[in-house]
Amino acid sequence: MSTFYFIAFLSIFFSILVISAKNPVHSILYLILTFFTFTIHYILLNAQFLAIVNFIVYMGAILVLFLYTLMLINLNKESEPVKPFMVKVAGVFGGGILAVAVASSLKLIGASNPVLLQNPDLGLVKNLGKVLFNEFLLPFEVSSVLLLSAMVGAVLLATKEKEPKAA
Amino acid sequence: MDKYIWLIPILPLAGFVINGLGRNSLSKSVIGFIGSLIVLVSFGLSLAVFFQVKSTGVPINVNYFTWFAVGALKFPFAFLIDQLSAIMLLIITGVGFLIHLYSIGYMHDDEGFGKFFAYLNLFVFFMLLLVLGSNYLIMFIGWEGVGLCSYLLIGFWFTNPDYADAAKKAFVMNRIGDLGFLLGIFSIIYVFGSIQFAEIFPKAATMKSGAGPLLIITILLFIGACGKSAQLPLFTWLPDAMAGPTPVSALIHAATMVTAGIYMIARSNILYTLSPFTMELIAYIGLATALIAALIALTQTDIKKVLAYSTVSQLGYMFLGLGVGAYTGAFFHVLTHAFFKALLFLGAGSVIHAMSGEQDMRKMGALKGKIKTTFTTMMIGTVAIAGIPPFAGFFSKDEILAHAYAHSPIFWAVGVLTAMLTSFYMFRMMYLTFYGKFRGTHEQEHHLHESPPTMTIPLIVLAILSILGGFIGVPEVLHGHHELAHFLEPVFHKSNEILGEHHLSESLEYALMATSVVLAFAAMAYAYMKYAKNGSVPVADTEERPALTSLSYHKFYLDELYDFIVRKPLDWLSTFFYNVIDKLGIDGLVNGIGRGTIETSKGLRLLQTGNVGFYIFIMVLGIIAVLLYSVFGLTKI
Amino acid sequence: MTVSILLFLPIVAAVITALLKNGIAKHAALFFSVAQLVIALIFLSKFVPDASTQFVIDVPWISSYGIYFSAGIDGISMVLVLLTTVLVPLIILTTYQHQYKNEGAFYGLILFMQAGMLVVFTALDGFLFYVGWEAALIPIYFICALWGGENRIRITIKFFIYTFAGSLFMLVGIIYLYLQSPDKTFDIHNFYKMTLDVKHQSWVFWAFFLAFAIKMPLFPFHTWQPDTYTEAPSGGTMMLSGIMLKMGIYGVIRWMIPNAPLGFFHFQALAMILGVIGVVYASIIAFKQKDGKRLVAYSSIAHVGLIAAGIFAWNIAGVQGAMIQMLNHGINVVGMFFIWDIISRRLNTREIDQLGGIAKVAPRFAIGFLIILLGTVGLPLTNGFIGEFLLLKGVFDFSVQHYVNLVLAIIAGLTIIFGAVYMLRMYKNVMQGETNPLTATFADVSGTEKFTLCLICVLVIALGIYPQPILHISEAAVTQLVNQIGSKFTM
Amino acid sequence: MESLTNTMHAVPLNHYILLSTIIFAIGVMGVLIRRNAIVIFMSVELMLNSVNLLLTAFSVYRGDATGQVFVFFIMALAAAEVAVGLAIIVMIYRNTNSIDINVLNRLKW
Amino acid sequence: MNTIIIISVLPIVLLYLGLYKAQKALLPVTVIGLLAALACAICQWTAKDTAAPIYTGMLLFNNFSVVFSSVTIVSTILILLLSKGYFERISRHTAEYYAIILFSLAGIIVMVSFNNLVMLFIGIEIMSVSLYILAGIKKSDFASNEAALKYFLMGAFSTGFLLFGMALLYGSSGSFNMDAIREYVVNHPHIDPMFYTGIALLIVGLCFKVGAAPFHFWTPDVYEGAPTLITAFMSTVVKTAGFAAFLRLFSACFQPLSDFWTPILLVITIITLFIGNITALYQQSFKRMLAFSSISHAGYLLFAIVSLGAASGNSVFVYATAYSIASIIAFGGLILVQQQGGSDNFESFNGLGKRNPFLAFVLTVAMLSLAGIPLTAGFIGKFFMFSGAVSRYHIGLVIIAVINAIISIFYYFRVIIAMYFRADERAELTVPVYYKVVFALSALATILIGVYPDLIARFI
Repeated sequence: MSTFYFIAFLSIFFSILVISAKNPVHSILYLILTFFTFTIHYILLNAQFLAIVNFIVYMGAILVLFLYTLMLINLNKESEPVKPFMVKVAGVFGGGILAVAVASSLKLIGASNPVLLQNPDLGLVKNLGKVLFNEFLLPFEVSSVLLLSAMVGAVLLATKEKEPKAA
Repeated sequence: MDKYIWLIPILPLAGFVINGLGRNSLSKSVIGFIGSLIVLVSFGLSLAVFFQVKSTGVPINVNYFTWFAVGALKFPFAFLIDQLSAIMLLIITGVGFLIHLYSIGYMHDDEGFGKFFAYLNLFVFFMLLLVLGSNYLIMFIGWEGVGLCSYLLIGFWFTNPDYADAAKKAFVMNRIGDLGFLLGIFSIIYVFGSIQFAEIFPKAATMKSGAGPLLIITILLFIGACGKSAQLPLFTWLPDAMAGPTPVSALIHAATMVTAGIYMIARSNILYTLSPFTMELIAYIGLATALIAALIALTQTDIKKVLAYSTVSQLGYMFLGLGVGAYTGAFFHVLTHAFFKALLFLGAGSVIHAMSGEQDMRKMGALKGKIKTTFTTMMIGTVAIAGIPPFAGFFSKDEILAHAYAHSPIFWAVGVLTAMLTSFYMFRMMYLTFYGKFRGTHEQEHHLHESPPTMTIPLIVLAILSILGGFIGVPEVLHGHHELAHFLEPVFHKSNEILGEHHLSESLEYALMATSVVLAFAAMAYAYMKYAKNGSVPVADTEERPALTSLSYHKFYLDELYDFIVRKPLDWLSTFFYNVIDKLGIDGLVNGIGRGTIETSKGLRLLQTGNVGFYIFIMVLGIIAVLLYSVFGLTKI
Repeated sequence: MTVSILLFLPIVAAVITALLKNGIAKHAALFFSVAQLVIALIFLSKFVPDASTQFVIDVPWISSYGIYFSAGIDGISMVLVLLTTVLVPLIILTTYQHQYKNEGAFYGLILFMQAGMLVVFTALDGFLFYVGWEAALIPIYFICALWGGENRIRITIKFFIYTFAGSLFMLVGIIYLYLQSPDKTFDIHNFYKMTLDVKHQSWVFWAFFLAFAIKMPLFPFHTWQPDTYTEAPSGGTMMLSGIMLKMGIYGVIRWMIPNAPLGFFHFQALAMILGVIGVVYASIIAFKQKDGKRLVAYSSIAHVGLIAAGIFAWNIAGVQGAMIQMLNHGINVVGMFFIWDIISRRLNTREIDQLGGIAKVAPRFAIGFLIILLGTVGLPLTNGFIGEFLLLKGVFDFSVQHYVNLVLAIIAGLTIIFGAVYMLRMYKNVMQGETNPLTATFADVSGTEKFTLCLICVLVIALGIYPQPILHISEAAVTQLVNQIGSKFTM
Repeated sequence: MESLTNTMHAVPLNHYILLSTIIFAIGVMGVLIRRNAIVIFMSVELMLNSVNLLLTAFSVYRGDATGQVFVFFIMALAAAEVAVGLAIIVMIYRNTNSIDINVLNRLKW
Repeated sequence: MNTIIIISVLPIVLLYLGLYKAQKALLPVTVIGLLAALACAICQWTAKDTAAPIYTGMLLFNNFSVVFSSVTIVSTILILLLSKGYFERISRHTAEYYAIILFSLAGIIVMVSFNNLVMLFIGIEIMSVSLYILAGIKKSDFASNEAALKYFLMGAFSTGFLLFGMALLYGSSGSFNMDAIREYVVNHPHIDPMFYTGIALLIVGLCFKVGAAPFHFWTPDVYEGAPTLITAFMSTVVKTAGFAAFLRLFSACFQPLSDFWTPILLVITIITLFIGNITALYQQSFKRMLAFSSISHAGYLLFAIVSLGAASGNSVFVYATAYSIASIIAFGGLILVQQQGGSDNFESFNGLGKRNPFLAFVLTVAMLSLAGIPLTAGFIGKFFMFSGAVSRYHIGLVIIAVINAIISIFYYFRVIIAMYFRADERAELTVPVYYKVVFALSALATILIGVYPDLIARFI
């Protein structure tokens, strides 16, 4: 039980570092750490498949992509102009109130049932695969459209090209 | 005879149409001929009708068609000829014919000759409609119609802006009265459910004296009469109306139209008899008008203005008569006044004609020998109006004064005073014009000439009528039979019954007559001394006058007063409403809403700063608001 | 034979006219409008003057909302159909001297507008009524904005937005009635049968009142009107003042009062007072107007105020007076604007103070002017009188019955004095007096102008001498309507 | 594995929700206070991940696998979004030599 | 279902065509493919509307879906017809552009026929991701870049909320399936507070997608910055789809809880109306004005959801159709003016009435329709919306809407005023045949629907 709270603390701690680090590269590194704590959460929840996917897709692919981009455009220094202090305060305040508002609207103050693992196999690849390829086959296939579109688009936008003759 | 009654008004209308359409194509003589002849034929028909009424004693009622109907209420186009309207018919067509005849000569050189006759015919038509109508609405058509003709004829020489103004003033002042009349009609419809005389009067006769509805009706109708018959406070248009050609002044502003108010009240006599308060009011107004107009007339220098104020004063007299219940007397005065005032105006026209258009008496004098017929006939008219027996004016005036005395000696006293003043200013006019030295230019002197026969014949006819006219109403005191009173008895029967005979002893009546006659002679003598003997002439406009004279000369500054309390404020209000309330206020508000929206737009679009951070911040605020609603709103659900 | 012929012919005519070339278009438009008049007269000859609705067409239109294309003519509609079909050819005639650029479009729009107005006057379905209402507005906006004066853009957009605003509120009112109606249709007879309580009727009343008050226009919703009338081309002004404002008045009679009688009676006094204030207020403003068209515009506000007051009095005299006065005001105001059109076309000015003495050089014109003027001030035996008489009588009866005694009637009656004041002042300054260099060369009317002017004058006098046939057309319908509402909700 | 799952047993669902909420809010704060587009984008990723965690917790709590499947789809989306987003950022950088969002204010008012 | 398949496969075909340089074939193939998709969609229409969910409850292709699929497909076809020669000016990769637009359309078809929140989510994301790309396809244009990044950042941000909301719904109801959620709402006396918060966050997410205030800020900037043709696509097809999804979700699942969410939407509607209309008033650019006007139309469309009822689907359909057609004309005109006049300010429309009477006429019809003047489709749409709102006694809301309709007249008429009443000496614009066809069809449809709305008003 205390493991959860420890990891939760780490998650929060690192995520705060993500948004407060001056150097974007540090941000990414903190983000990787945050995501790592998430992976631990998944494992705690016995969602093994997600833990793995999170590890591979997020930490492995997505964040590396971030890092790569950052390097590509050579922004790995503390060059970001900072927002005015008041804006920051307002931002933090806004975020804080948002959290409070969500929390209170969810009536989270009172006690609630603990999360019990009713089916230990729930998060296993086999089980999920069944659900995914039975019930969720259609969305799965349709997601391909999403990825395809993103792929085409990313290529389209990121490539340098010579302008055709001016319109 | 009943079958042809419609011809009486239609003939002049036909004359109007013919003369109007042919004003440029027909020759002047043809136009004059048609115009006059048509009225003459009407006169003939009127005579026939008159005698029929006289012999049978039964009013003629003819119904033509329903003019319009609304709900249960019908407004028939119908004529009623009783004793009252029969006499009026005679006055209108008779005097009308004479004046038409006169106009042929008077207007001969005017380029608007055809137009003039057309208007005159149209006037006769409307006037006939006024008296023929068997209900208030037809009367109102004529009422407004004569107002229109008056407007057209006063403004006949419209290129002169003053004349055009006078015309406008006449129309507007008449309209003020007309509003009263109109509201009176509505009240009558409301109270009696009809506008037919034949239905209203019997119903009214059963009502209590002094009943509220009657009071309102009579006052409203009286306002109408005030406008049309130039009573205080609506009389100022009449003197200005002298801007029109002189025959117009004679016909419209002396003999016929201005007496419409008296006709109307006489017609509705039963309503008034049952409304003593209104009667009292009429008497006071009439008396005040008579006195004030007479005072103004004392110092006027324009020959037509003198006559105009005299007309106002005489009309006041007639109202006094109505007010004290002397319906017959008032109507008698209408009749005689039609004769001598028409005569005087036509005579004045003849003078002006002779003087090549000059109207200022200060520029005249010593015309006695030059234009003899005119002088003689005018003198007859003057004597008649001054109330010197046995001329027409004496009898009618006397009857009114006798009733006034019976009502209240003070009325009588003021009446006699007015009569004295009348005598004075009329003779003043005569002496200034015909006696003394000639004060005009040589040019004018050279052109002095008597008018052509078409003009003098009407003068002579009217002069004869002015002499003899009084004898149809010789009172019993003077051993007469008062034919007129007997003839009109059916009309005023009810009223006379209610009012009762006035009881003055014979000796008292003689004394009253004697007093007024003596005073009239005295005034005449004074005028003679002052103007004929001493040859005194009113001072020129540039010179100072004594205060009282000046007050009279300037008509008690009534025009200025009206200007100050009515016209100026209205004009100011007009500008104020337009510039301040309409443009600044209402429109400003409307435009302000539009402008405000655009200003808001200017401000609101700045919200779109282009900064993503800001956008997201506002979004977050929105989300927080929604969530807060969820927190607090949920408690209610 | 149903009324649809009358409604669709002008649309077809509008399309055809719009496609024609300059020079032909105006003749075509005249031809079509006269044809329209003939058809209307045929309807009139077959019309039985009882309270029933005749020549009805009733076909489903938008079935999911219970909307029918439902129109017909009863006595009240007949008068207005006559008004429209008589005035449109007359207005086209008055514009004959103008050489509008893109003539086809101009006359096409006028004919299209006619269609819209006829729909308004015959509609028996709330939705159809609203559609016609707006369909008439669009063309007039374009007419004013395309062929208008200098400030036309600003002023016409204001006019459009203002009147559109009112009508949208009316739309809400109509929808509300529809949703309350028992069998969910927009049928007017269905609306009549409903009995909402005072509160809801008051809302409905205000929704309609705004639309109609702006359209008429009633004080204090009138400020768009003088500007628009002044800026619009004369044909547009005539369409606006001659026919279009009657849409508002008609709406009051047909839609506002019967649909929300309790609401109306609740605010009757207020409405009445607004009408009467309008009469005096606009008249007084008219005193000092310098621009002739603007003066006529204000006089129109005054007249309409009186008409409105007569209707608000809601008795037979008042409503019948309004009916006939609508027709007469249409003729007179078209005549007045025609007069000013002639003057401004010749002299390029409408400043009253710059004119004078025209009667001397143009006597025929002067006679025409005078006759129309007399009609406008309501002299007996001209058309204006009957209307004013009945209206004032209506107001009088109301004011006597409602414990204000004569006050309202007297104030409303001031119109006959004030009307004379400003009209005669205008006549004097324009026509009388001596000529000046500007007016000395004024050519008298001739040809088409003369013909048109004569036609107007004949109408002015003919309707003044014998108005009964017109009154007779609407009498039964008005009586039934007034009695029905009055008896159901006597207070 | 068994011990791990056991430790979790006592954690109330609310605490998971609270944790997700906090992380989500931190993501929002990040978006609000930073000007670097990439960092903002990362904050968004943080938000998405908090949702993932939430969904997983619900899924386990209810013993229903669909929540976890949904997470899978969210990851797919995230991948697609990152590809497109980074492409856009690169494109911007090419044109402006900056990825500061405050520079992007040509379009306004 | 075939519709989705066709529209998903079609872009791949196009990409291959692009690969083999068959540029000329792109547009015809696209249009034919879309027509086939349209035909498939229409075949699914049934008079009684008894379609059952398919694919284990993922999709429900009922009449609602048919109708909205059809209108979005038709709008897309019309917009693509305007693209003749448009993309070539931007770059050589025309095939990709068509492909991405079609991908986006595929997402939209999913959005209007979802029966599971997963499908809704995926549909929205396919659409959005494609749009992020499309907004930025003018790569060298700063405005386009800016639009893309703004849209992307804010879109991703809002997706977070959408997902959070969905997660909460799942947490409380235990399923993503709409039938299950409805079951939960109807049968549970005590609804978890989490569920309410979920609805609130879903409202936020969806309002962002449809551009309702205060989540509308991206709209003007993105619309202005994106290539005009893409803006046309966004403001018509995308907006229609957004509302269809919005309506579908709320009418299917949340109707019983309307006491909770109606006030939120009511306030949002009012703010949206005012922001959209008032801000549009002072714009100098026609394109930006259209962007704000699209916000205000979002406000009117929200009426259908605020006053949710049996007629809402039809109302949204008619309104969206009317709005789409009119917008297509407006954007088409804008493209021509922009390309040949060089500016998108109101001034560049000056004198158009004289130079290009046909163009001016159809633009006038479009503006009248947008302003909601009778005898145009826009009026019918507004009428349906107002009727719906009045039937729910939202009289105050309707009055506010009326005030806004009045304000809107002003800026729509500015175009008309510029075209007809302001003179300008510019060269006549050449209107390609494709454009003429689109304009004529759209104007005709606008008037036809305006005169006889029963044509389309009875499909749902």
